[in-house]
This record gives sequence, C-alpha cells and structure tokens, in this order.
Amino acid sequence: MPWEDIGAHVLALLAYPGALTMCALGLAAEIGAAWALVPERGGLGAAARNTLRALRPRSREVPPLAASAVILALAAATQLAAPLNPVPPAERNSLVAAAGLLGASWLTWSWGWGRRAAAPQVMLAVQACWLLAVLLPSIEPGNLRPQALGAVVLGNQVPLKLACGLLYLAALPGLLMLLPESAPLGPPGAGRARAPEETGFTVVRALLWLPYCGLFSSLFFPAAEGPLGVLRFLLATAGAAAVAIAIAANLTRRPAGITRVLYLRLALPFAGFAVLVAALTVALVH
Amino acid sequence: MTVLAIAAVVIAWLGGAFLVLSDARRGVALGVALYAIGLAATLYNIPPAALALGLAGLGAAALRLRDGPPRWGTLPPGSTPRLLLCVVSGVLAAFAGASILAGPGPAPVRIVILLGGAMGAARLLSTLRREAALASTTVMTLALGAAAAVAGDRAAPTVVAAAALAAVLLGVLPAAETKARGA
Amino acid sequence: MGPELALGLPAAGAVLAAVLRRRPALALLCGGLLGLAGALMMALLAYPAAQASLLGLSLPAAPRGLLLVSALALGLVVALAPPQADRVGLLAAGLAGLAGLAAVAAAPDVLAVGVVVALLAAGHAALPGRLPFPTRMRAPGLAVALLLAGALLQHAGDAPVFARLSALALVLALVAAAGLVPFLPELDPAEPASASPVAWTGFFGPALAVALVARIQPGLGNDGAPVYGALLVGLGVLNLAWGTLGAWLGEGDVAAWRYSFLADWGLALVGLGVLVPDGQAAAYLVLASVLLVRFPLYLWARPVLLGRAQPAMGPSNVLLAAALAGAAPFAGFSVRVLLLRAATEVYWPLALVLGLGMLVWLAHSFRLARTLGAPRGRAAVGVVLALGFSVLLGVAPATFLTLGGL
Amino acid sequence: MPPGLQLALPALVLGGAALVVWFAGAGGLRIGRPLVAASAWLALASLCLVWFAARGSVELAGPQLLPGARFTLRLDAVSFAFGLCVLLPAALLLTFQRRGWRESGAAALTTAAALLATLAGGILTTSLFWGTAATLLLVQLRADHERATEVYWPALVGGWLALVWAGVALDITSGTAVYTAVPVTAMTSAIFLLVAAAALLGSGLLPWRPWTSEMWDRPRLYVGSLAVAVLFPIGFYLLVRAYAAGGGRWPSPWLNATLAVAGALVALAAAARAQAAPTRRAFLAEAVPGLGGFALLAFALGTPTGITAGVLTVLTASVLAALLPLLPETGSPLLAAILVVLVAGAPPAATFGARALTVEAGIEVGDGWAFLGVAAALAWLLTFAGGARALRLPVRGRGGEPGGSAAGAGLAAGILLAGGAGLGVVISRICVPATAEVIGVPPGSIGGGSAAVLTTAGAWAAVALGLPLLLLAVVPALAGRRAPAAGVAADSPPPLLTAPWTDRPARFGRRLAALRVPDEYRSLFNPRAIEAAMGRGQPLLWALLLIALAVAVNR
Repeated sequence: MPWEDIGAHVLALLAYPGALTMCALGLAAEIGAAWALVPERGGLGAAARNTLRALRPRSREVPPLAASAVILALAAATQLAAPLNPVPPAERNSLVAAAGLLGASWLTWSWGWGRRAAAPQVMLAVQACWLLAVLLPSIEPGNLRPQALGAVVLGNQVPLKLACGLLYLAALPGLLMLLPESAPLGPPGAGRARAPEETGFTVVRALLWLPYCGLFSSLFFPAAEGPLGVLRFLLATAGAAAVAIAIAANLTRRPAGITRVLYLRLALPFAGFAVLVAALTVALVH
Repeated sequence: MTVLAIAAVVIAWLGGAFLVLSDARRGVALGVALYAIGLAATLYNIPPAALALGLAGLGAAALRLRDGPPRWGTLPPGSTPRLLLCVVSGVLAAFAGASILAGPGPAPVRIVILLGGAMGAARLLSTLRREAALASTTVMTLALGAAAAVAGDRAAPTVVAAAALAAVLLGVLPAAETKARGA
Repeated sequence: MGPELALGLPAAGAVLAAVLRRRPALALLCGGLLGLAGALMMALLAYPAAQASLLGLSLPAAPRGLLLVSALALGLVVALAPPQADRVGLLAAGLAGLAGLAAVAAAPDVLAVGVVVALLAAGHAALPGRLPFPTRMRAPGLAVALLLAGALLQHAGDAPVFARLSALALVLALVAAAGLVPFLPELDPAEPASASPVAWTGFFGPALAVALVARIQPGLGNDGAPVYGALLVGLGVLNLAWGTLGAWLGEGDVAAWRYSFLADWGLALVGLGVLVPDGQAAAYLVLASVLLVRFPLYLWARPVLLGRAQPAMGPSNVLLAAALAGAAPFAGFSVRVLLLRAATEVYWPLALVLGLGMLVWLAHSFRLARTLGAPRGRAAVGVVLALGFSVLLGVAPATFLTLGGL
Repeated sequence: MPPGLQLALPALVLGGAALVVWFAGAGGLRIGRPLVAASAWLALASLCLVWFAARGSVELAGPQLLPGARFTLRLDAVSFAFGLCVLLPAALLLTFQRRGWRESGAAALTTAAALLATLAGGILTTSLFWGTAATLLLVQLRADHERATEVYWPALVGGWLALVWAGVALDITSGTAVYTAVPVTAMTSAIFLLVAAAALLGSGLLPWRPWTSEMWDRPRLYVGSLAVAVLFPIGFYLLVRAYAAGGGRWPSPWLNATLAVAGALVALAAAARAQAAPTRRAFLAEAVPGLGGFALLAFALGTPTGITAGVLTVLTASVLAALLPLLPETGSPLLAAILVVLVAGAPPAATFGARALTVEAGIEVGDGWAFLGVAAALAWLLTFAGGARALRLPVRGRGGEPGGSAAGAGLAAGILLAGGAGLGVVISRICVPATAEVIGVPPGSIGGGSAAVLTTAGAWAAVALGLPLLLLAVVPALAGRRAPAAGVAADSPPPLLTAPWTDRPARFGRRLAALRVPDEYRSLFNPRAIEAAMGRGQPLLWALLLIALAVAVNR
C-alpha cells in the first residue's frame, strides 16, 4: 500500500491546494464578487456580511448533493500545478480536474434545474467552450499534465494557447455561477439562501473559485517552485478570478438575454475557431 | 421401307392429332392407339421394344375406352388453335427430328418421339379433361420408352419394360375425378 | 436383390395399406412394418453384400441417404399426424411415394427417371383432392416432357448447343417436378396435404432432386456444366427471393408455408448449382431439413391453417420460429455456414445475395410459427422431435452427410 | 479426461443448473432463482480459478462440426476478461432480479452460451454460441413481450450472418478460422469489415437508437437487461480477436480511423439522445451505448493504451448494464449522485476511469485521433448534463415487475465505485494482459502497477486519490438516505439540444414505404398475376419461357 502517496493526496485534499486553501480563497472571492456584482447593497463590509449570512448553514443536516459536489471540487483541486502541491507532478491530470469540476457543476444543476433564471443550455455552451479550452492545448504535446502544458508558452502553440486562454476566461463567469443564467442558487450577493441545499451549493461555489481559476493558471502559465512561484500562481489565479468578476459585472448590467446571445452566438463559434486553430497547429507541426 | 417409315410417322402424327383434338373417350383412345401403332412401326428394327410398347399402347387405349364421355368428341367447336398446334408441331418435329438432331436412332423414330413428347405435353398442359390428361401422359411414357430403346443404353430393356408397364398402369387409372376426404 | 427389396417392400406396404384401409389399425401395422423393412433394406445397401441386384439396379449413396431421411419423415408424420388426418391414406400415399422415389434413385438413366416420375405424378394426381387431375398433373407432366427432351438432346450429337440445351431441359425438369418458380403449381389451401403440390415440394422433391442430380451430372460434359450450374444458381436465387418475400407479404398462411418451402429450395438449388462439395453438402442438409423439419411442421400446422384450431405464440412457437428462421444452433447454422462458404469459394457476390436473402428470411418465421398454435399430445411430441432433428442437423450435420456419402 | 476440459466447467455449471431447475420446477420444487444465482457466482469463481491456476492459455479441441469449423475453446487473458464481462453482470442480474423457475433456467442457459462465445477459439465456434445465446434470448423476450424484438432480431441475425461469412471466408483463404492460427495476411480488409459489421450490429454500436436502448422500451426489464448484459461484450471480443488475427493490427489504418470516427459518433449520438430523453428510463437506456461508443473508439486507436482502455470500458459497461435495471425508480438525491457520478462518470467511479483512459489514449496518439478524444470528452459532458436533467424526468413504471432491487443496485454501485479505486489492479491484472495477448505492449507504456494508472498522456492515482475520495463519499451516501426526494416534474423538461437528424431514419422509412410502381407498369410487378399465369400452366407461356432460356444459354 503506497501510504506515503496516500498521505500526500490526503494532505492535498484537505489542506493545500485542497479544502483549507479553497475555503480561504473562495471566501475572499465570494465577498469580492458580491461587492462587484451588487454594489447598491453597500460597501465591502456589507458584501462580506451578506456572503457570510448566505454561507451559514440552515440546519444540521448535510445536503448530500452539495456534499458530493464538494468532494469532486476537492479532487479537482489536487490536480492543479500549484507550487508546493504535495501530489507528485506525474500523477496530476487536467482531465481528472475537468471531470471533477464538471461533476460538481452538474450535481449542482441536478438540484437547481428550473430554479430562478437558470438556463441549462447556456451552462452547457459555457462548459463546452471551457472543456475545449482545457483539452485543445494538450493535443500537440500529447500530454494532459497541467504543469507540462503550462510550460509550453512559445513556438507554434502560442496562437492556440491565446485562443484557448480567451475562451477559458470567457467561460469562467458561467462556470463560477456568477451570472443569473448559470446560477440556480442566484449570483453572489443575491441574498439569503432559501433551503439547506442552497446553502450547500453556495459553499460549493465558494470552493470552486480555486480549482477553476487555479487550473487556468496551471494550464496557461509556466509553474515555478518556491515562494515566488506561489506568489505567481496566486496572482494568476486571482487575476483570472478578477477577470471573471469583471465580465460578470459587465454582463449583469446589460439587458436580460445578452448573456445567452453572447455565449451561444459568440463563444461557441469562437470555440469552433479554436478547434480550427488546433487543427492547423497539428498540421503545421507534422 | 421408307414408305413404311413415312406411313408410320404419319400414323403417329394422326394419333397425336386425335389426342389433341378429341374431348371424349373414343377419340382419345384412338389417338393413343394410332400413336402406339406408329411408334411400334418405326421401331421395327428393335422388335422387343416395338412389341412391348405397341401392345402397351394398345392396351392403354383399350382401357381408356372404358370410361369418360361415350362419344368421339373430335374437333369440337373452337378447335382451330389445337388444329394449328397439330400442324405446327408436326412440321417442327419432322424438321427437328430429320435435320437438326443426329440421334438417337433413325430419323423416323426421333420424329415420332418428338411428336409424342410435344403433342402429349401440349395436350396435358391445356386440357381440363382427366381422360385426355391420362392419355397424354401415356403417350409421353411410350415416347420415353422408345427413346430408351433407340438410345441403346445397357439398361434399355428395363426402361422399355418400365415404360410399357407405366403406360398400362396409366390406362388402369379411372377417368372419373374423386373428391377429397379428410385433411 | 437389395435394391429390388428397397423398392418393392414400400410398394407392397402401400398396396396393403390401401387394400386394408377399412381396418385402419391393421393397415397401419402392415404398411408400417413393410415400410420399416424397406427403410432397413435401404440402410443395409450401405454394405456391398446387400447391393447385389437381379435387374442391375443400384442406389447411389446420396439419394439413398435422402431416401432414408424421407422414410424417417414419413414415419414421423404418420405416427404423429393430427387427429383429423387420414393416417392410413397418408401412409399409403407416402409408401407409394417412397417406392417411387426408390425407383427414381435406382433408375439407370434420365429416361427411366422420366417414366417413374410420370407414374408417380399420375398416382399422386389421382389421389382424392379438390383440384382436377389435369391441373395437378401439369407441373410434373411438364417435367416428364422436359426429361424426355433433355435425354434426347444428350444423344442428339456432339455439338455444344445440344449439351447446353440438354442441361437447360434437365434443370427445368427438376424445378418443374419439385413445383418451384417458374413452374409454380396452383394451390388450393383446403386441398388435403397428401394431394397438394406441397407434397411434391416438401416430400417427393428432395429425394427426387438428389437422385436426378446424381443421374444428370455425369452426362453434362464441359459444355453443359456451366449452363447447368448457372441455371440452378439463378433459379435458386429467384426461388429464394420469391419464397422469402412471398412468405412475408403473401396473403394466406397456407401460401406462406408453400413460399417458405420455395425459400428452402432456393438455398438447395444454389447449393447444387455451385458445383463444389460444400454446396452439395449444404443442399443435402437443406433438403434433409425440409423433410425432417419444415414438412412435418407444415402438417402439424394444418389444423390451424384449416381453421380447426387457434394460432398462438407461446415459447415453443418462438423456438420454432427461430428454427424456421435458420438461427443457430438449428439446421440453419450448418446450412448457412456451408452455403456461404461454397458461394464465397465460387463467386463472393453470390454470398452477399444469399446473405441478404437469409436476412429477409426472418420476416416470415414468426408468421409460420404462429400457425402451429399451442401443440398438444402427438403434435407436441412431433414438434419436440422436429426441433431435435433441427438441432442435430445444425450442430452434428456430419451424421447426415456421412449417411449421404458426402 | 481430455486436456482443457476444465474450460467448459463454468458453462457446465450454468447448464447443469438450468437442467436441475427445470426438472425440479416440473416436479413442483421452485428453487429456480437461488440455484441459478448460486450457479452464476460459482461459474464466475470457477472461471477465475481455472485462469489463475493455469497461469497461461488453456485450449480444448473438440470435434469437427463442419468443414473449417472445429469446436475449440481457448482461455487466455482476452477470453478471461470478456468472460468476466459476461459473467459479472449476469450473476448480479440472476441474483437480484425476480424470475420464475422457467425463466431462471433459460437465463442460466443463455449465460452459458454467451460465456462459451467469449471462450470460443475460432470465429465459427463464436458464431455458433453467439447465435445460440441470441436465439435463447429471443425466445425469452418474445415469451415475455413482443415489444423491441423487431430491432433486436434482425440486428443480431444480421451480425451473426456477417460473422459466419467472415469465418468461412477466413477459412477459405487461410485454411483456418481459429483466432490464434490465422495467418496475418489472411485477415484482409474485406473480411475485417464483415467482423466489424458483426461487432457493430451485435453490440448495438450504431449512431441511431440501437437494440440495446430499445430493450428499455419493454414493460418489464428482466429479460432485456440480461440480453444487453451478456450480448453487449461479444462484439468487442471479436474486434479484439481481430487484432490477434491481424498480428497486432487491423488490416488497414483507414479501418481504424473509420471505426474510431464511428465510436465517437456513437458516443455523441447516445449522449444527445440521453440529454433529450423523455423519461428516466430513456436516459438510462443510453448509458451502455454511450460507453460502447467510448470502447469502440478506444479499440480503434490500436495502441496499447487504447486497447487497454477499451477492455476496461467494456468491463465497466457490463457492470453498469447490471446496475441500471436494478436501480429503484425513486427521486432520492442519492439517485442523482448515482446518475451523475456513476452513469455519467465522475471520480472516483470506474465509469470515470474508463472514459478518462479512453480520452487519454486519444490524446496520447495525437493528430486527428486526439480530436476524436476531444469529441468523446464533449459526449461525456453531454452525458453529465443529461444525468443532471434525468432526476427531473418522470419515472416510467415497470409494468408487472416490482421496481429494482436496492441491495443489488447498492452492490453494483459499490463495485463501480470501488472499481475506480481499484483501477490499477483491474488494469494491471485483467486489461493489460488482455492487451498483451493481441498486440505488443512496450514496457512502461501503461505503468503504475496496482496503485495507479500512469500513461504517457496522463495519470490517475487510483489508490492514493481514489481511496480517500471513496471514504469521503460515505458522508453524502449516509446523508442521502435521510434527505427528502427531489420533486419530479409531471412532464419532462425540454432537452438541452434538439438534434435535427433524430427523426431522419423514420422519415426515410416512411418515404420508402410510400414508393409505388407507376400504374402503367404495375402489372409487370404484380406477383399474384404472375403466379396465376404460372399456376394456369398455359403451354404458350412455358413455351415462350423455354425459348427465351434456350436463346439465353446459347448466347
């Protein structure tokens, strides 16, 4: 039994880059998002109070779907190319992260289908774009390990990585449930949760910030070890989160339906373009 | 000899014609008898076969006389196509037997065999009268026997005997239809 | 005098059964015993000692094997006939047919076959039936005429055209005698099974075909063989298509049964026509399955076909449908393997055509199986036996092939 | 005792059980279900025992059935893996599904035939047992209900005929149809196409709704689910054996490409149908075909990782095929977790491992193959979406049959969940040896031993990550038992995607049925009129026919 390996993974699951780190970064991101998306409710303090109220459990019962989603989010976090991640680099896999995040997201939807303004079609389009952004860069190197993909920043991969990076960032607001169409539990700062499961899924969203944004920095920025590497990783992750919040804030101020149009009419064709770029890249390399 | 052969062929053809053109017992029986005589005559150089088939044919003809409508029934109204069939099959059989086929046996026998086969089959396929159908089958059986005789295979006597026996047995079958019983 | 006994004992049995028909039990006993003795004689002919003949007759292995199968089939249908059926009549007609078939198998040449077929046809057409004698005589009568023509052409000269025309006439004679397309006889659904054309297709035909082929093939020559093969394959495919589609879409269940026989015959003709050992073996097995499976099942379906019983679709009917559809492990397995093999050896597109035909085959099997209703008593035993024979033909065809010397 | 007779032991156990059950049942002793269930587990145990005791391939040469068709059985890593694919789901279904004694006996016999098809050493022996299993299943299906056998029977017989043809063609060209004895050059593209057609039809690997899905339209599932469980793996068995016959490759790279595209299409089509399913049953019906698409893609890649992924996917699909019909039809949140985690495939379930390894195998090959892997990943995403929607779908009742079995579903779900954590063991002990049996596996191409799965493209820390996740999964599992059921909509929510081509086959069929011969030519194509002419036996007609044929043969 590889106890050492198991220990490393448990540490990654529960501490870094798992549960503890996810909670800390997620809480900060939730407060920031709530403040940015609903500024009329007052300043940062009010946003923090709102967020904490939304995250407070309504009952002692553990909501099963949310609990399952949390486990999958934790699994995804262990795959990040975060500096000092105890999981050996050879055992990390962006596909495992993607599957975990997709699972977490659709577990949320199995509860939230038809609630509020949630539009599953939009969510599906967003996730399709995101999945392509995660997988297309791995075609040419023939490798799914995040740090290996992040290390490829020059050469004929650049156009593809740019296209996929843009696609990834464009998808983030939807993935992080910052938009009414993608958030059955309502966007951050939407107010008190109505049901125990809703509180659970607010927690899930808080925990999703690091895996999604961290995966972005893992795939599109070269990893570096040591404190500087940690700083770079956190900056890239926070930057991705900030871009996501900015896009979401911009979209929520626009007329209803613009999000659907944007993702179905713009993001999906752009995803097709990314596939074309990937095909051209492969053709050029061989 | 040639005259005898020609006469035999003509008699056989007349037999076939009576078979095709008659709808009653006498005409049909006469047809079988004439054909048997003609056939036997053309087989004069194989006496056992001639005797067996000739007698069998006459026997079958005699047996045919015992049932069916008691008249000649020859050339009933609307027989023109049948008449035409007799002429055409006669000419074609003579042409094929004499100048196309090189065997088996001499030309007159071939012509008579072809007449038996063609006119017997044509009658069998076109009639709804049991006595006529039985007589046609008899004629075809005689033709088969004759063909075996002139083909001269090792087993020819057995086949000729079988054909003669078959002709008689076909004659034994009654002309009256029997209706179905059971499943 | 083995062949003479093999021929004479069933004939005597037929005469006795016909004479004693007023006392059915005695008629069945005598006819059965003599038929059994005839079959035993046929079996003994496998040994040289029994082959000595007074009249110089001989029974080749393949027709002899199928004669034995015919005898077995006759025993099956007489012993397990539906209650309403005239078993004595069936036995008498069957034994007479068996004697005729033995005579065909023992016939020294095509002309002799013609004589026996004429007598057999007249005897069969004279059986009490609903259609008039001449109508029932047409197809076999044409076969006799064609046999005569074929035999004449064989002796007509050395020109290739005679060989080709002879092959044509003999193949058509075979098809006409078996009552297949394009010489499909008229069918009256209410006609007694023993007197209907199905008796030719399902009982006389198989042994007749194998016997005739055994007589025809040696005399074909290099010019006749291609015509013979091509015609058999062509007519086989035609009958396969006609039979499968007709059995699927045709009106009336009796007609559907007759079509299903045509489909089987289609496979058999193709097997005979491809002129390779596997094809011959496939044809032999198809004809054996016609005798042991399809024909008895048709007889047991008669009560439903005549409206005396209700159709049904129980598990046994589904099993029968699978057997009739040629699925593994039933007779269809070995037949399909051998036939596809033979067709692939000769000309692979033919295998494709056969494969398509076999696929369309499925459509009618359930329709036929329904007409067996819910088998009870003797019919149930018969169904079990037929399925047993079908499985035997499917997984142990060697038993039958060695019987036919293949 | 002839050498290798022990190979027949598992099938004999099942066959014997069937006979005992029937005789006992006829005598009024109703011991069908328990006896057959026990025999299935015993057969599974004896298969493992024979395989692990032999430590190598074992062969049983039986009699010659037909020219070129000798009865041969062979137990090697491939047949062992596929034997498990048949026996594991069959044992679960025979144990937890309710059957009468007649049905139990028939089911045991069917399982024995299907097992023998995967143990067969040659194509013709496989076709014999495959056909037998299909026939036995047809009987059980029709005895239960006629529905959904109209697609099943033609598909199976079509596949069976294609396989028979392939077998005889192989025997003609090479003198044998025994998988391990066929010369490499004998497996031509044409013969392989026949084998592939048999595989695709037999395992229901088609872009439109296959028989494996239609089995779920039946009012009762207990026969249809067994049909899917025992017949689904056999098609893949043929594809794997084709690698052995071709010396480690299929005859042409284009065939690999074609089947890989077909696999991706099958997965996408099944996912598209799943996300548009009108009932929860209709969603579950698409789970096995979807995984089948992944397996086909994996096998078609032709690399060690691909074939390993394929074997793993078939093994996973076969357990899933047992789980789905056993699921109780409730709205419990736990069911939602099962639908998303087990059916769609999220970590640490084996369904996740199988899909992930397939996509990895595609990415590993690179070039166009990688895009097929990405397409499969998109199908995976659609399945997730469908799984989330499925909880809202109306439940279709199971007619006379009581709903699934919670215990059985629990056991099957446990196997699938544990399978993710034990993926290393499954791959290193079952899948990689099966792959090595048919193609060369370079050392280290699939590493990690029993603890993890390490390939060139990616990794899955089966024990190290899977085990903790499995332990954590206990929390929601316990919580879910007390949680209230989710509200199920009276009518199904609208589909996420409406595929424009789903109604095409039906429309094409209608158009085909509407085709008519123009009136002026109808008499030429009127079979009844032609038959009447034949029946009347007009001499002129036949004379003309004879003359025409005479002219034809003399041209």
